[in-house]
Amino acid sequence: MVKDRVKILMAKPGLEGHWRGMTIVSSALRDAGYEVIYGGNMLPPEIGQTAAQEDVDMVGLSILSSNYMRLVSETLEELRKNNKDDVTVLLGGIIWESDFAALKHMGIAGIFTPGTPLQDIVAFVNTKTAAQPSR
Amino acid sequence: MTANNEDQIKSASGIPIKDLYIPNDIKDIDYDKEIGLPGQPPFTRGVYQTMYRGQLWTIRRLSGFNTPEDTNNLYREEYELGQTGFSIAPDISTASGMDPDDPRVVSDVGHAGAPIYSLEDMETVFDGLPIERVSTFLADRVGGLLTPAYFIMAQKRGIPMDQVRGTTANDLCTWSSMELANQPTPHTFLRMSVDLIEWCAENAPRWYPISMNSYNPRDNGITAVQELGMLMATVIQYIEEAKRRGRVPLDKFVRRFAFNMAVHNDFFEEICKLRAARRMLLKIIRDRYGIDDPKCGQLRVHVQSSGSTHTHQEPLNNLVRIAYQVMAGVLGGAQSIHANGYDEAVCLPTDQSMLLSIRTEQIVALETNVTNTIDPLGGSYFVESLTNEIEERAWDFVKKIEEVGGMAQAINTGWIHREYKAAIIDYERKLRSGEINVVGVNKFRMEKEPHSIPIFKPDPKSADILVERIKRQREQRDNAKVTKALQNLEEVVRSEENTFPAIMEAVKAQATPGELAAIPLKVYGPWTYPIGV
Amino acid sequence: MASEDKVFSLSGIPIKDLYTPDDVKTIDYDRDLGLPGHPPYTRGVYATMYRGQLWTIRRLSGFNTPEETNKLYREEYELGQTGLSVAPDISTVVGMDADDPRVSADIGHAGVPMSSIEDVEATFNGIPIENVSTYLADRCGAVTTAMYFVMAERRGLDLKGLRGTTANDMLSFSVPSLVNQTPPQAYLRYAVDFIEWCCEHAPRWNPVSFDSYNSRDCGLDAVQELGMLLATAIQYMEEAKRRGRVPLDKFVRRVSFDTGLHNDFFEEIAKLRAARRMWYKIVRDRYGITDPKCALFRVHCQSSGSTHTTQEPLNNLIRIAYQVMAGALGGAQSIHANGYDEGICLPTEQSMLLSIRTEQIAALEANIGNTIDPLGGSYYVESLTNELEERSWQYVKKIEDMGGMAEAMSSGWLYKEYRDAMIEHERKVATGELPIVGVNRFRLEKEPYEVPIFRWDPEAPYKQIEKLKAFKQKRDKDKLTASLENLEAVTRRGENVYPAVMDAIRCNATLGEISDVQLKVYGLWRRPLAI
Amino acid sequence: MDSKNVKILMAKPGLEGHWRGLIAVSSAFRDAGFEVIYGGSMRPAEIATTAAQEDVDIVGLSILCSNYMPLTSQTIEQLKAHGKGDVMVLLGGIIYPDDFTELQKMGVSGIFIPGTPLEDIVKFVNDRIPELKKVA
Repeated sequence: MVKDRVKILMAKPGLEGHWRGMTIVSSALRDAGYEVIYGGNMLPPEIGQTAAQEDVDMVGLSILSSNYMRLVSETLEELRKNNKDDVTVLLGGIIWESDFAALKHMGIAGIFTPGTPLQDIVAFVNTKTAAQPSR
Repeated sequence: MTANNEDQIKSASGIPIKDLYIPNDIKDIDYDKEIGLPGQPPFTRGVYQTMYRGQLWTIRRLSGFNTPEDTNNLYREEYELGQTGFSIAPDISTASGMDPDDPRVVSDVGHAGAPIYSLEDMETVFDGLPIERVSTFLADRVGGLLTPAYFIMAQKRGIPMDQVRGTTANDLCTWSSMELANQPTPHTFLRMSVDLIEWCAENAPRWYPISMNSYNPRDNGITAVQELGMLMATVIQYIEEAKRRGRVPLDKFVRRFAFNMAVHNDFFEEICKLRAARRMLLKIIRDRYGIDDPKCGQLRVHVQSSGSTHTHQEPLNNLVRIAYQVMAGVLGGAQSIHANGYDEAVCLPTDQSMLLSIRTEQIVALETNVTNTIDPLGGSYFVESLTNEIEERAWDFVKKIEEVGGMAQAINTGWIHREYKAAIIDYERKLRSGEINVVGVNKFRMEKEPHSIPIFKPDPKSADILVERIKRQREQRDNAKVTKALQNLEEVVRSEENTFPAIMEAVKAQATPGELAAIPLKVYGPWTYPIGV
Repeated sequence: MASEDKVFSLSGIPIKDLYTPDDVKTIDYDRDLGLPGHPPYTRGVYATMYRGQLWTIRRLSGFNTPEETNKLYREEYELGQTGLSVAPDISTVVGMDADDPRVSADIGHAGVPMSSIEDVEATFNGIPIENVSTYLADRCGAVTTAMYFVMAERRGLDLKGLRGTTANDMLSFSVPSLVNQTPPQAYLRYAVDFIEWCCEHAPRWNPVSFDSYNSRDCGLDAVQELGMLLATAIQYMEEAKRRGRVPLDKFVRRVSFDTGLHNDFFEEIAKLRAARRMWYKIVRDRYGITDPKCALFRVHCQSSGSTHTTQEPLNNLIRIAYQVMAGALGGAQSIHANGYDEGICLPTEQSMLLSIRTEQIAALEANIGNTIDPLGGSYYVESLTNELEERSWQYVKKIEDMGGMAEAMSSGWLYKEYRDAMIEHERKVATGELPIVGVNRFRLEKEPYEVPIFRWDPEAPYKQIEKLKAFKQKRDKDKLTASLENLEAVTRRGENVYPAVMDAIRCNATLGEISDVQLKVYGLWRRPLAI
Repeated sequence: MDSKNVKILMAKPGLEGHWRGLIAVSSAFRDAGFEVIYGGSMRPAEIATTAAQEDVDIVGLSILCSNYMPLTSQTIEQLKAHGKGDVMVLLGGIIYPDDFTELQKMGVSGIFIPGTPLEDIVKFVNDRIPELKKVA
């Protein structure tokens, strides 16, 4: 699948406003050739709707506050409701290692904590993209 | 300009601190003469021209524990973590000159340091480590086994003696500040350590054969001023002894003096102490002894955060104290720094605290940008005034020591120990009255310890391993050779000759630390430690 | 003599290998430095500085529920903390009530939820607010402050004696809250309304704290931080001047500031010294205010969260220690040491205690408060102070040239600055140009140790929602509606809205209800974020 | 019996050389009126011999190294062997809380970690003067 056909929605499902991480990851993905929709702060239903309307391939979530378990599960639920449960969902932010397994079980494909080099995130997305069927 | 009140605010050394320092306070300073450029006399701003822009200080932690093998693992880890120099803390029996199977020491083997009782142990400690690339600090006892063993190891590895880099710390000041069993008298001590300096001046020109060390004295409660005075009096004592003997030209003798000081809590006082120390050494070398080679007057100093400032209560607070002390060392222009483990008032450092010590130095070096320029505080009205004030007071203390006959005599008569004792009692009084603040101890003390930390426990089996090992070594060695080497050593000690070659020979012949230590004690008798109540 | 081979401060200022008397020979001591407590205040705003009074140890804190936050404040008070500092939770920051369906997952995160006066009262239960100085990280419009004031009225206290500070600053709120916001021009209006009101009714309250902390954490350097901070202050003064309702000197007298403390030790010290001189020049030269009290750059500093690493969290304790010391050597009036674990979770009790201990050790053991401005006269520090000042003036000018801070926000320029700074930061981290110990230098494969983790209470939101619903039930509906209608009318008429805000709070209006009125009048503003 | 009739031997049974705490506590005892024999660095057997010869009431040990368990137990054994099993033994230094119980079982009456105010140590002994063997 060609990179510039891959659409990624980047969003913060909570209200918390630390958008530094989301901004730099979005820039890095765009620079790597992806089409990035920068959603900013969106509530889980909005993320589900936008993902469906824009027919994105991936959703990148950024959460810097400790309520990520609940927000992730609500977002995934909304994606399912909008028939977008096939998208790859990535999560960045302050995530405790003890929750990694549970998040992956929920359906998160990749988890990135602060200090992860941007090229590692891009490389991860590249691998996931390559694995997705061409369309 | 303004009326400066001096209402009872004093530095930790009791220097009255004004509320404000202004240009007037430094108007008498002649920049070129008293401050100057870094790398140029009087070295106030640093001993090297480029200082940390050229090379960072060495991150060097005094360490060692359990067995030579465990110590080797630790050193390898430290090397991987980015440590750039090694520093051997010997265990107590090594420092006391007793063999591990000596009934007096059994419980001390492998505690508080690395047990090194033979050349084999030394080789185990440095197994796989590139001693040609790093320098090593040996906290050796006078006439001890560490320095000869290190030299012999280097020779065996094919490193020429003139390339071996490191330091032997066996100065009067430190040694007499601790009560160790089995010690020679101060004058024996002086003689044997001067022997090593003479020998190295001729044979190991890149080795620092002595490290004038005021770290341990400082931890006995004395002030920065006393620390500095004692240190300089020690320098004078050594030079006087070399001069008396007249065997080695003085400029050659003093060229490789290293220094080791404490960094205590009072931030600016510690910075100024290091700046004043550089100027004082130069004055001693240049003005008092007429040695013009500026290399001889460079005070290259290793500093260590003061263990006595660490609290047993809330041990993580020590991480903050150590961070500030390390910063003071850096702003003071130290060449090498040991950040203590935050848990050293509780136990030997754990892996975690060791890592944090190194991290502390790395963060200062790489993240705070304080190394961007040389002597960043130079010119500060306060710092320059305080540097002068400390220097002046430290000279007074030097004079006091000279009046009692110099450092060796001051130790011999117990004069120094009376100073220590007075300092200890004064400190306790100030702690009680709240004149000194110790957070978590006499200020904001909690009823219950608020957090727990990981604890290091030494391996009780170490002693057995080492006792077995030395027994085996004694059985396997050529005992006739040992006896001969020790007899030779005794003869040399009784003569005026330099003792170091004979010690090297004895170590090569696998004499044990106890056997080595016994000889000066036999010749000169033991020393009774001059402290009491 | 001095080479400048590629050594720069964090703000890109070339740093020479050595500074000597030559570097400071153009400095006129009386004109450029002066005595502490005297113009141009380079050496400190007070004549006695820490010899007279140490900086205030003040930690921004709050979590879960008002009740639990109250417990925390009481503990902090007993541990020797001399000022309280309220971090609102996310729902409060964005101006939504706890029972708003959009916020439920965010209640009690990163701060204390304060939807109603009942929450404020629970937060300060048993704390003698007449004896403490409270900082409220309240957004423009100061609705939480109104609740605090009404609480004081209900306790029978005179507002004229109340001490504290309301953030009320548009710069800091340009960063964290992305949703439910009014446009910058509305921010400015509410902010200045509040200031005007305080001049008359709460004269000991600091009605604004210009705050560059959050902006700095977006990756700005010290020069940009200082430039934006002062440009924001100028924007407020221009607005007050335009209105002409309150004499400018009365407004300026109680202005305070809030900045970050970043890693570059001497640059941060020089930044605070330069800031004092710049503020003095703004007040005296630009606005002709001669009252010396107005020219005091009184500053609260906080260690920069963006310097903390998730890796090896105890390393942050060391970073924070140095940042705190830079604040103290720079002459800050109040300092917040972050929790070392804030890169991982909300501060635990352990990390909170260590934050306070860090400041206490700097003050009581390292003796850095023994003399005033101990670095004054240092060739390096004085040169760097001058250099920072000069570069910051240029940055202020750049902002003014585009129409001032409110315009810089509306046009999206500010967000482009943030974005560029962030991307530049990442580039430097990736190339290793900016070393971060344990992250891009000496990184370990495995985390070497664990630290205790603070766990947020997942039940907290439900408790809050229930409580708020019950509170809303109890109110006098008619009085409430009338007060909100009055607020809307006043807002539309352009009068000072604050008396109407206070009235609405007296009628038990909630934060969300008041912010709905604001949005109704001014419309929703979506941040012009750039990627 | 009051403090001036009480004899205390203060010693470091290990080889480690940190005597700061020992001096500080010894001085405090002396100032409080006790008769203090400052032994300094002494091996367990020497401590016991001195304790017997001087007929002391209390032995104060200071150990700053992690070998306090064997050193304390050896010293107490030696005291028993010299007929001084009845003296009160105090221990100061870096002692881990996990070991307190076992040390007390061994016969240590008081344990004092760094940061203990000197007056607390003196008070501890003063409060126990009636329990000392000469009274009993």
